[in-house]
Amino acid sequence: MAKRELTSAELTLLKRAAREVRHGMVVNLGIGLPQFLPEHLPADTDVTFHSENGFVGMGEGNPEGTPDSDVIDAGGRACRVVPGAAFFDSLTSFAIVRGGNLDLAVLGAFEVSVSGDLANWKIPGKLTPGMGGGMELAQKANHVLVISHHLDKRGRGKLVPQCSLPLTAPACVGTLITERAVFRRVDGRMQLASVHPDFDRESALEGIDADVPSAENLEPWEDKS
Amino acid sequence: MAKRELTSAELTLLKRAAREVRHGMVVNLGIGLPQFLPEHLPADTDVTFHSENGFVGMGEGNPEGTPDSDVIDAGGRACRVVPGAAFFDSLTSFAIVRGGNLDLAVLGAFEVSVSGDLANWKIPGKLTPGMGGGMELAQKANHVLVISHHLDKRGRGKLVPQCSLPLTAPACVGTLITERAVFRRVDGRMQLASVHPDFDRESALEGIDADVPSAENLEPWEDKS
Amino acid sequence: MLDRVTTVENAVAGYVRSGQTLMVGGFGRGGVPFTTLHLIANHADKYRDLTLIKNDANEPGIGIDLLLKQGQVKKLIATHIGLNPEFIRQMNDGEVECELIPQGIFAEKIRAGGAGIPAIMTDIGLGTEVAQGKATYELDGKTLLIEPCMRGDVALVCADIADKAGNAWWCGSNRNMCVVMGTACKRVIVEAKQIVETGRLKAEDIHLPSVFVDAVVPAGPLPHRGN
Amino acid sequence: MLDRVTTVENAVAGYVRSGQTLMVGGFGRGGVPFTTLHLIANHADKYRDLTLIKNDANEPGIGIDLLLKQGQVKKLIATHIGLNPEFIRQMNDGEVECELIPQGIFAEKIRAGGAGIPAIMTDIGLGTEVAQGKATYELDGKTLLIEPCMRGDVALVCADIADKAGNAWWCGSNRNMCVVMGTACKRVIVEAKQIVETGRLKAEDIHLPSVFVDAVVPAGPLPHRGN
Repeated sequence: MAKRELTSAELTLLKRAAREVRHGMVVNLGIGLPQFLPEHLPADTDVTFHSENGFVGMGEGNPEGTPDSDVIDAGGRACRVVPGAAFFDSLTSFAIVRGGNLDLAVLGAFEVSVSGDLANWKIPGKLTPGMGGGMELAQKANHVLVISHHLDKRGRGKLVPQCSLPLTAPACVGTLITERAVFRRVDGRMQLASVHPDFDRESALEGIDADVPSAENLEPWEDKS
Repeated sequence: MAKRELTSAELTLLKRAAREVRHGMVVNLGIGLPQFLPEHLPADTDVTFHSENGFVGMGEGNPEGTPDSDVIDAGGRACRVVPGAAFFDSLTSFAIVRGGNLDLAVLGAFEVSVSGDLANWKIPGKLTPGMGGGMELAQKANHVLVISHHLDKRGRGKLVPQCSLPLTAPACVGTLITERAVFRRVDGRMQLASVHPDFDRESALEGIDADVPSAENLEPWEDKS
Repeated sequence: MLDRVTTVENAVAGYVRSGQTLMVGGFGRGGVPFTTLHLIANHADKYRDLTLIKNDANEPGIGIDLLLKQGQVKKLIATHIGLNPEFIRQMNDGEVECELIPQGIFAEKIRAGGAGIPAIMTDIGLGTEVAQGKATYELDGKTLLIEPCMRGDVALVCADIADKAGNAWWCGSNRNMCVVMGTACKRVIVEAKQIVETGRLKAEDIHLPSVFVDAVVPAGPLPHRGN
Repeated sequence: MLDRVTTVENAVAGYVRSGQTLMVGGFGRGGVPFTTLHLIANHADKYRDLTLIKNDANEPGIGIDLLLKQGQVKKLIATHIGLNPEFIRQMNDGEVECELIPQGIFAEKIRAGGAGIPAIMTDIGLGTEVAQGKATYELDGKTLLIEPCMRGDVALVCADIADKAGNAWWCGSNRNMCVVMGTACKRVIVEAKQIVETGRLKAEDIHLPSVFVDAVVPAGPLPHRGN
């Protein structure tokens, strides 16, 4: 869907994230890493992709397209649609999101707090592109899955005690998946839910300057099959 | 458009009402007498009729139609559409009305008060069909034209000091046309604006138990042409 | 895309329960899910205490009148009931509760429910009995009525064409309240006069996208036409 | 139906004035009225102090960026400006005022303006800086933001097909904000890639009905494509 070489860490977290997507779901993919998710889904998983600029049934990227093509995704890239796709306007697009018909939003993040707050739209003075549809996706998708590298360039984990950046939405992240671990919000608090076989609990919490409890029973990383 | 024999009084008031319709207007016709208006318009008057159940560009009645036909008017009668008609849902239909895109609503009335209040939807204990789209048409059309017999069966005029019946909307009627006279709301008060040549001012105010001023210059009843 | 085609029996048994709020499409006869309503009326013991949200009360003997006259309905929320004198009598005698709402606001309250808008403000009905008892808000010096959104448990609508995934299209004036109701309920049953392969409807021309729809069922003959 | 076809010169000269609020369609490049914007940019002295309501700020060198860089715009109301780093600089330097609104609420505020709804209530943005300074209302124990409607003087949109009366249809993802903007302004100029005889568009499939439209003008070649 998107064009660039993925690192092995990215491949790892994308494969794990693909396991969160269930047959029949309506899914919105944020710009960036989430756009690589479709190629990691099992072939028999029927997922309907929502593009907030105005359609459901988004298919593959259109290599013959240009930014002037009649079908572009929310990031401005030409793409295709699958049979059964429907085009609509921005009203219907966000009615789907706010009305509870978007099963899953897969988003990137600058910070996720231990209470599930998400900051991914603004770095004051540095990055001020506007929230676009991000606040609604974060606040209203039935489940919000954040995928991200475990550590940022300065070695800090994405999971923080409290977001220092402006929030996209409070208490919205249901699941955070990195190349090392899966965290899930349970009773309003993120907890460690699964650890990649190459890591132990300690390294799954590396760079996280907060008290993160572990689930009573960790989920296996890989499918049993 | 509708099927029944019109009385000569009805023909008179319809012909006069047709003069209020201008080229290019978007017009909604209430159920009953207003539905006979189109056949009295000059052939070169391009008017777009709005049907609040979901289209603009309503044409003639469809004699081959039934109540199960795919195109019915708001009264449930099969009708045709003209080239350039557009079908939409109830939301868009009333967005047109409330948003200021309906130039004229032609309605019937039980009572019109001297301040332009309209009562045409309910007679408590006797007639309780619900307001349908009537309140929005009365309140939000850019101009509300009421057409009506001058006197009711008990010899009372439609124009009353104060409505005794539940209001459809307050201070909404712009023009009232009967077979005897035209009344217009000026500075919040209905005044006599034109008198049919067969009547004098006194009979134009017959049955009206209220002080109705006359316009400084009465309009001619007929077109000059 | 999922294939959402099933039988009306399965769809109703799967989604409809006593005590629910049902939104029912239609204005006049167009858009009315006659087949689905007929089934619910044929199981009057099973589906009771319903709240119906429908533009009108249909005519006597068809559509929701079947449910009304059998006592399956505790409340009807509508805009106009003038074509059903029998229901007007029921309402005036207090047999069934009836709430009447101006038609465009009726549609907007449903849209708000579907679009995740908890309430809208409007001046429609100010100075009339419609405003009585309603909360108000002063905005820029003007008094406005607060109209909370409406949502339902199940939407029942009749489309002219649906594809197997549930994308739906309406002919002429049949669309009316059907699309907006299809956005505002937990479950949506689209009864379709014609069911086509997914992908056959032009993607730009779809009125109700499949993501809102749970079941597509074939419309049967119109009971009141005797065919 | 009236024939509303005219030239872009006539339409702009007839309806657009300095100091107005213009709603401009488009998300990315689809739906952007490049021809109309180009004309307005070519008369930078004539059309100034504009408030633009547009989803994004276009890319540098095309669309509304032409107006932004020439100082014709005093304020932009948008949802996302990430593709125009030059405008971000203008905004951060205080050269142009910019108000950012969550995308769906941006659309809803415009819809409310077009549909005669003075305000809506929403929970979108609660707990974020979007909520700062906004009026709130308690509904059923929940705090909601009050979002007043937005209206404009003139809407400029680009449709794929329009008929001579002004009925318009959009291809693919080009529709975006165009339809709703076309309902919310005093005047509406539809720039169309193709203009057909009135009656050629299927009445059920029209996205923006002609009653909202004041002028239909032919879209020229895309300036940024060099054709």
